[in-house]
Amino acid sequence: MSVLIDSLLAILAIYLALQCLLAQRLIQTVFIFFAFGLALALTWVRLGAIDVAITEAAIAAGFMGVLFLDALRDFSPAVSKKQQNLEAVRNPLPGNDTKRPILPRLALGLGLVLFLLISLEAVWNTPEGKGLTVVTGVMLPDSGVEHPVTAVLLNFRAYDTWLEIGVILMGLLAIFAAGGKEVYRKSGMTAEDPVLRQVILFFTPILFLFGAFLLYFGKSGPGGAFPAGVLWGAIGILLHLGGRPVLTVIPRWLLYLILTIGPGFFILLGFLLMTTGSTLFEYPPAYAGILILIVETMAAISIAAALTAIFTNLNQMSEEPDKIESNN
Amino acid sequence: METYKIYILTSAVLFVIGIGGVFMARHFIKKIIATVIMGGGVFLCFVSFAERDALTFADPVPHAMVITGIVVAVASAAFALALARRIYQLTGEQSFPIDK
Amino acid sequence: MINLPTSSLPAILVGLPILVATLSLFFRSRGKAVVGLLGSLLTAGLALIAFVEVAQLGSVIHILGGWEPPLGILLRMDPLAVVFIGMTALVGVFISLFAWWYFRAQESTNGKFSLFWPLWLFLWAGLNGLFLSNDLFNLFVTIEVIGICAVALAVLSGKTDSLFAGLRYLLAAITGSMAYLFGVALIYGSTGTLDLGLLGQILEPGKTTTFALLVITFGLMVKMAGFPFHFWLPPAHSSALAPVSALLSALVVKGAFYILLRLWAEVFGISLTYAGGQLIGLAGAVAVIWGSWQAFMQTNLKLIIAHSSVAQLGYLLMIFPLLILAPGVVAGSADWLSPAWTAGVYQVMAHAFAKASFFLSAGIIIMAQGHDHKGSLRDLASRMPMTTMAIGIAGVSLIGLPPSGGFFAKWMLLKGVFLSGQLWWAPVILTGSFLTAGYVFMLLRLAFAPARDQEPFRPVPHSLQVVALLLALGSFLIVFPAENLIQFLESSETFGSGIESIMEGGAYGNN
Amino acid sequence: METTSILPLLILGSSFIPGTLILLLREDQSSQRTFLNIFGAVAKVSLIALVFAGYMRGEDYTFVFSLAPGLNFTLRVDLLGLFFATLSAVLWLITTLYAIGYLEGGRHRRRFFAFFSYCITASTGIALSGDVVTFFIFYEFLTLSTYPLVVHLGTDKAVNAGRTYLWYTIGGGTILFLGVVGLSVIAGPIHFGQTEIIASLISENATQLAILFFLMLAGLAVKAAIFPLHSWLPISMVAPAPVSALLHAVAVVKAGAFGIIRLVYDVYGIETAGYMNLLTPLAVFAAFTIIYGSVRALFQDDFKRRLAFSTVSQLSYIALGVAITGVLSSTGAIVHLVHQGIMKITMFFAAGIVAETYGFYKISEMNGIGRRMPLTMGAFAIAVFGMIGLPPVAGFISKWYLGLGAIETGSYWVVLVLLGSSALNAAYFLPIIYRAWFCEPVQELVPRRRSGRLETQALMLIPVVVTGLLSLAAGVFAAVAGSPLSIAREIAERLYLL
Amino acid sequence: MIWFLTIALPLLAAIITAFIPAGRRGSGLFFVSATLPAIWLGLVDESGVTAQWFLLESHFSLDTPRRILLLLTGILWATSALFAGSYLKDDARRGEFSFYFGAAMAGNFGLLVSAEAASFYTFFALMTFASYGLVIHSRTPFARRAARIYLVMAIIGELFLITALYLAVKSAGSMLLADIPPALAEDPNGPIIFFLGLIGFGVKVGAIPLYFWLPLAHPAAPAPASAVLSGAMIKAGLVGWMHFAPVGLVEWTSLSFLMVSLGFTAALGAAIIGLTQVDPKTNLAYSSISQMGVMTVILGIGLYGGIPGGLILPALALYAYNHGTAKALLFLGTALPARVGGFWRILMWAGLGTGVLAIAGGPLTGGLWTKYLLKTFLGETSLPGAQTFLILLTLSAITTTLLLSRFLHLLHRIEAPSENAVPAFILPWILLLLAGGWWTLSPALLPTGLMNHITKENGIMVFFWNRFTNWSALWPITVGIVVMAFTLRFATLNLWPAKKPLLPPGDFLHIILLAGDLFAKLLRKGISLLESGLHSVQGPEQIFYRVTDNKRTSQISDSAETTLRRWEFVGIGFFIFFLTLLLLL
Repeated sequence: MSVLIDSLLAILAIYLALQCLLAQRLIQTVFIFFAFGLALALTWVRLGAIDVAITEAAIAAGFMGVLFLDALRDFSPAVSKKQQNLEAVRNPLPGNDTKRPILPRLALGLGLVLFLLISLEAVWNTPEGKGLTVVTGVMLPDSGVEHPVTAVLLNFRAYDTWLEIGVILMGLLAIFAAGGKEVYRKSGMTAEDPVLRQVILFFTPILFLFGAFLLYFGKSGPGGAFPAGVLWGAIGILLHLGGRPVLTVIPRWLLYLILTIGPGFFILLGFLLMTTGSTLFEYPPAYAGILILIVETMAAISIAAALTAIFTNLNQMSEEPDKIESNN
Repeated sequence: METYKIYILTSAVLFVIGIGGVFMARHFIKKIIATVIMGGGVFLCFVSFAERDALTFADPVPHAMVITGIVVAVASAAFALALARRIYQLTGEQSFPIDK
Repeated sequence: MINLPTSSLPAILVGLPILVATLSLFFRSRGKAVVGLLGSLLTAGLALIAFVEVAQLGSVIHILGGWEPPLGILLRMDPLAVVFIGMTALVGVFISLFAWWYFRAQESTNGKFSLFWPLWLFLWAGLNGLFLSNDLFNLFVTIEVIGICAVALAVLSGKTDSLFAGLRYLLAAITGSMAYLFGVALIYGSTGTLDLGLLGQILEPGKTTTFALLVITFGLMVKMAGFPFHFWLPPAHSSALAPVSALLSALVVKGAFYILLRLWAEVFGISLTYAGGQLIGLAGAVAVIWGSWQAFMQTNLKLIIAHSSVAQLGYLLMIFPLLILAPGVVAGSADWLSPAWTAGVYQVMAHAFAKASFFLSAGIIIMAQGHDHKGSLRDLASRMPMTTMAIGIAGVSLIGLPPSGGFFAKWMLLKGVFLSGQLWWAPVILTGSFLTAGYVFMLLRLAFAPARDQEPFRPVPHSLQVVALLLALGSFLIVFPAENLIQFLESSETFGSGIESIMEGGAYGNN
Repeated sequence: METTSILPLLILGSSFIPGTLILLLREDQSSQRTFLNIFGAVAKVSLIALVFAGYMRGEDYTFVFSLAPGLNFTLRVDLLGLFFATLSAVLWLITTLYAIGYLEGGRHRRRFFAFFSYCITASTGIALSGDVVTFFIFYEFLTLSTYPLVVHLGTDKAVNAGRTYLWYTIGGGTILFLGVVGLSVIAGPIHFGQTEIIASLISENATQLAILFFLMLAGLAVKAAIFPLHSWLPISMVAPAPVSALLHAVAVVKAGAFGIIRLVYDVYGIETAGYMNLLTPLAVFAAFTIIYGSVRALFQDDFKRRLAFSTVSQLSYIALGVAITGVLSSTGAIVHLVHQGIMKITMFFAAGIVAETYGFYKISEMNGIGRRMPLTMGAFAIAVFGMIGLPPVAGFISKWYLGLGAIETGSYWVVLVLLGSSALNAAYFLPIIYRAWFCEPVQELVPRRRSGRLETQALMLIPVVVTGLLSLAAGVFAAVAGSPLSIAREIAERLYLL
Repeated sequence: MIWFLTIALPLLAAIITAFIPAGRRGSGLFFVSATLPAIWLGLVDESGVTAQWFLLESHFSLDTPRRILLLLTGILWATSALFAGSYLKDDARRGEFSFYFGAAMAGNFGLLVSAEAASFYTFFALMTFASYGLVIHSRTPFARRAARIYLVMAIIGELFLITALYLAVKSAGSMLLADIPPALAEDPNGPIIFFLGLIGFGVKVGAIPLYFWLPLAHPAAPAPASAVLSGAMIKAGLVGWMHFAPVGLVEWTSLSFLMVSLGFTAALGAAIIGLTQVDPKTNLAYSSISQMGVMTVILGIGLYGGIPGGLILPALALYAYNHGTAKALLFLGTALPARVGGFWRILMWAGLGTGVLAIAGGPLTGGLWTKYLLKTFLGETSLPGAQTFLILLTLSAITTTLLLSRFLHLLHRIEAPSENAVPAFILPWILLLLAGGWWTLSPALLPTGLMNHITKENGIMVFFWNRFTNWSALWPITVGIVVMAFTLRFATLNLWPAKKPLLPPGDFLHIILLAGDLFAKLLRKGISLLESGLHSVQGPEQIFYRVTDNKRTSQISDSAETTLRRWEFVGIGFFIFFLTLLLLL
């Protein structure tokens, strides 16, 4: 039975992935991508990775999907004739292709198939490594938290996690660099719609509470900083869409404070502990739990702020003044 | 057949679809999505191994790595999207001119 | 490895730049620059201290969180790593200084450039982290840090070209990272560990390992723009701002090479075959010829320099065939390993200095002339003798004329080629040099040629030219401590005794 | 035996440091520049004199800096090296004076003199190199430091000439590089003079060694302008006269010739090279070049181009002398290093003076110039007679030894080549003399530059007279102890006794 | 010291007289004093010296024949210099003339006193090339042409000469010239080496067939220069031969025969051709060739062996002495008729007549004595056909007389100044007259061995007053004079050309030139073809530039790079790379 479910899920994921890329229209692609994300999240659940599933649903499918959706505001007008032509041309079936040389595509297809076969064989024959389950199990009591994933994320491999929180910040900076603005203007989409406003007002505290819950629950079960951060970030996104761009109302220094407090606090704490003679991110076992919680909270705040900022930036991209000017 | 075997095969397929998409897709968004699909395949591989190695709980290290990886991948994808949108604004191009 | 002396320096080397970068975000553009510059100097100082420490103690480690591998992550600072860190610091300081004056000179045009400083410090931290990392997954995170920061820097100029190039670069980088990660997943699945040291001991040859090796190699080759995958490099490097181009070509691509080197040497030694090494070498050889030829045919200065990077990176790939023993060769008799290693390290350093200088000079020229068509070089020798000199010296190092670092690298490479009897690489090396001479001297020729058109010529601050010149000189000066440096490197895990892992490998698939 | 001495390094520094300082000066600080130039040149000459004296007392001057295992930077003083270094230093001093006069009021003098100094640094470096690697380092350094001099005028023609110059020299350098690396791999680090190393290897590695020999030879032959690798030389004539002078007399071409001497005598050893039969191709190519260069020179109307082809021809005398085994021909080859140098530099000086003073670049314009500038053209005439091989000018001595050496080994065809070359030399040089001295000027000759009653600027005139007299003296006083010939003979005798 | 002065003083004098105005004015005296050391050496038997510092270690010493020749040379240069001092007083290029004159003088002295190859060659070359300046002195087209031909021949000579020297020195194993003849005698290649030397010096000597520059060059120079050219410098070649010839040591029949026959050909042929000339100096030049032919004969006899070198060589030198003084006298004399008038003309004609007689071997002249030496040797040698040669010798006396009387006739045609005028330069001419060939009889010059050999116990005066010898000397001269007189007297017989020479000077040369002209077009075409061919064969770099500078090349490489950059091709590259690596691992 479970094999059947698993197989169906697997086939679904593959089908969606293929469809996503083969879809004729961009909007289809994006929606199928949403579906793909959900299918993947289901897969994680099937594999017992609840944390991953939450993160996937929240960030990979949810947040990313929203970003893609938002991007469609830019691209969808263009998905007219030009885009369709492009898509038609993109069809890998031979015969339809009159403009482009067929040989490279054939070669590419052949290569893909071969590569697929080889990789299937490779993954199929993977030797049985033992994983680190046992070691984690042994070390878990010393970590200060009960949930092994959280223990790995914030204690055993805190270094990776810290860098990763940093990466989100860097992603934001990179978006600035790509042409985003550091200064947040009021969103063009004014939330005159009272229903939307009500919805937003309704969801804000719920999301916040749920996020806080996840954060705290992360200590002992699935959850933790990332889901919490994403949920809080969702608040920011919603408020932004609802015409209450949070990031413009707070002072600049505060904005940067909340953006950087996650990685900043993380590393400052690490350095502080290092002055006591321990290594970086080595928490005294007695205080490990509480320190991790604080770190997580800070991280969640920063992630939320960063995601919000990323979204608002991308959201504002289509309204860049220079673009408008050039259109006129 | 064990569960993880199904998913591990799936992971390979997803990875190949992703990489094929990167090479073959034209539109920026599709290319970006293709990388995300690639990532999905990779993560699936990790998590499958975690499931395989599960004792009382699944191997947490791959889980942690996948979470990290997802965040990193999303950050990259968001950046790529920003670039794509910026390019579209400035030039109206939706794909690399060289590939036309 | 656990028994090595520990030190907190590795952690600080990564943590501090990020902290400073974070701090700098609070400032506006001028403040960012000040903090950024200070941070650069600080980080460079740390690198110097680290160098001294390793010189005194030998390899040191830092066990993060006190959790030993395989569960935890270990930072390992061995001579090879510290040489790379030191090189990054040296080149980085010069580029920072250059950027300081460069952006000050252009402040009025765009305030957005101040983002350079946090991004650069993040990048630096990523590089340091990469050189120090001893963990497969951590390496992934660091190359992602590097990748994002690098692309962000590349698009900083905001020009359409750079955006296209940046997106291409980013997609390539993501694809590469994902491929790399796929390999990591498979390795983890088959061994249950990520620590390089442990992996080197327990990794079994097999189809999966080979596949993982392949995708990892592919991912890293894409990142370091190895021959068939160099497609992103020339546009990205040529369209970025001058200090950024310098960073990208001098440092960023070297990161991927470093991982490749480490992984091949320490982890996958067992799966390698002589023929596989030859193929990598072939890729390198084609890169050398193709990149040089393309550079020769370009008409824009920065494109010339960017294509030259492709070629120079090809030389790096060419050391791989020399590091893998042919079937039947006994480890003890393989006396060419040391030259080949040295060649790799020196090629990295020489190219870093020379190429950084080259790009900075290009930036100076663009600043003065407003464009970088190679015609803009005309009469440069009388207008900006110092920059001409810098281009000349850096070019000479790229060609590999004595007594430059490039010469030293090529000398060692050729020596390795001769000693190993793989003579077929020699013509490639020489042809590469020859073609390199072609484009370098094409530039110099223009520099001495009379100016054709009376284009406006804006004076450029002397400080910028001095920095470029110093970097160029650096590519020569690195030769002088060569003997000590080689001795120093030979005490490294990877470089000296660690080499044994390669020599003992090659059992699989060799028969 | 390995005593380290800083003196060889100082000799290099005596031109390198002034060069760098000049680069740091401003363009208009000409008096400081002149001071640095002359100071450096004089310092170099005196240092070399000091070392020479010390060497003659039996002292050993070696400076070793190890770059890497098997890759040493070695400066070592031996007689042959000193011989060449002295030539470089003395001619540099003279040429510097000339150049100061020649370039008075010209553009980019800072650059010019700086690279001029670098050029001579490289040249002395080549002379004092103690092993193949160091030689190669300076050999390439020479290429680079000469380039800005070749393209100094900055015209399109000059720049294109620079291009060709570089393609050739870099190509040669690349091939030499291959050979040098190969040699160091097969034989390890070889000091010049340790011919026994190669000799002990020939039984095993004969083929490789032969291939390496020809690789290195080809690399060196580029600078020595041996056919078919000579075309860069006439083209790079566009350089200013002092550059051409130094380039042709000492720095570049001699580096190649000197390298060939080193390669054959001090690396492979004559016996080994002869045993392996490596020298016959060299002899054939050299002989062909002698004739070819002369024939080409016949047809050149451009004064400096004719001189350049003459250089092509004359240089191969050295190679030819090396290729013939025997004390006499070796002496001839070694002494021709110096003799050709001083004679050819005189000629180029004269050509430069004529061009600067009267604006004449073509031989056909030079009617009657001899009476207007008797000293210049007199010196030129001396050099011409030397080139033809007429006594008592220096060239006769070289040719005499080469001819005797050829006969000694029974290579009668070499004598024919020498004679043919002499005839051709006469055929293309004497018309210049004829025009200058025995033809009436076509139009009124109005000098563009002159100082006082002298025929041209004193700083240009003195060098040409000095070198002219030197070429005469080198021939007339050839038998005196300390003359180039006596030193060359001693070098050759030591070679054959070893 | 005196040895060095011999060479250095002329050089010094050359510089003083060329560049210093005062020196230019008193050039004659300067040069005369510069010749004094040479004359001293010619008269006094000094022991040789070694100059280690000079060239490749030089030795200076003299043997009897060279001493005789040095004396001759010294006298000739001294008188010519004095002559030139006043003769060229108003010449615009006097300084230049002095320079070359002095240099040639130094060379001439130097080559005589040099005892070893390098310095000999040095001075030989110095003399040769310096005399180019003398030949071209007048700058007339004729002089330029003569000078050019002279130079070409000189260089050819030098080339043979240096080859011969290389081989000889190598063969002797020593640079000393004295070692060469014995070495050549031993060496199996000796004849070849000698033959090379024969050619090399033969150019200077004007031997058949290398003489053709001579009738052009000698007359082209001013009279004093012609005098030394024809009287002294031409003997330098003879000296060279003497250095190479292993006289009395070998029996090189064919070489000997060759030399003798060539000598007689020259002696008779040149005289006949000379008769067809209209310029007195050309006439004299042919006479020189003719006389040198006679000297060639003497040397040729020596090579057949039997007669020791100690006899032949001094005899040869004496012959040269006689000829040199007389010929110089005549050459200088060509300048006189136009300037000498009245009473002085008698003296002039007497002097000229004496000179002619001396050359022709007339009674009571040195010529008779020197010719008798030759006759003696011809009589003694076992060379086949010696009798015939004796007849030919007599015949040559007739032809010489004819030639020289023709010379006198040509001089006679020159219009004399009406008044009783005499130029200052008659003084050196007279001095030269006094230094004439009689001195060959003096014990100062005549080696005792030779004298004993010729005159046995009779003593020299007995020979000289011998009626028979005088008669046998007189009749051929008489015949010659009578023939000349007859042909001049009777218009029908007076076929002598008056304006244009029957055969152009340099006769044989014109055949060469004619042949050259025939081929010139072809040759020029070939040369230009060669040059353009060589010019178009530009180094390999040109091909390289053609490829790299081509637009198409850059297009191709651009499009290739573009292809590589396309994502699809990146993908294909990836798969190829991947699969290959997979197969290899």
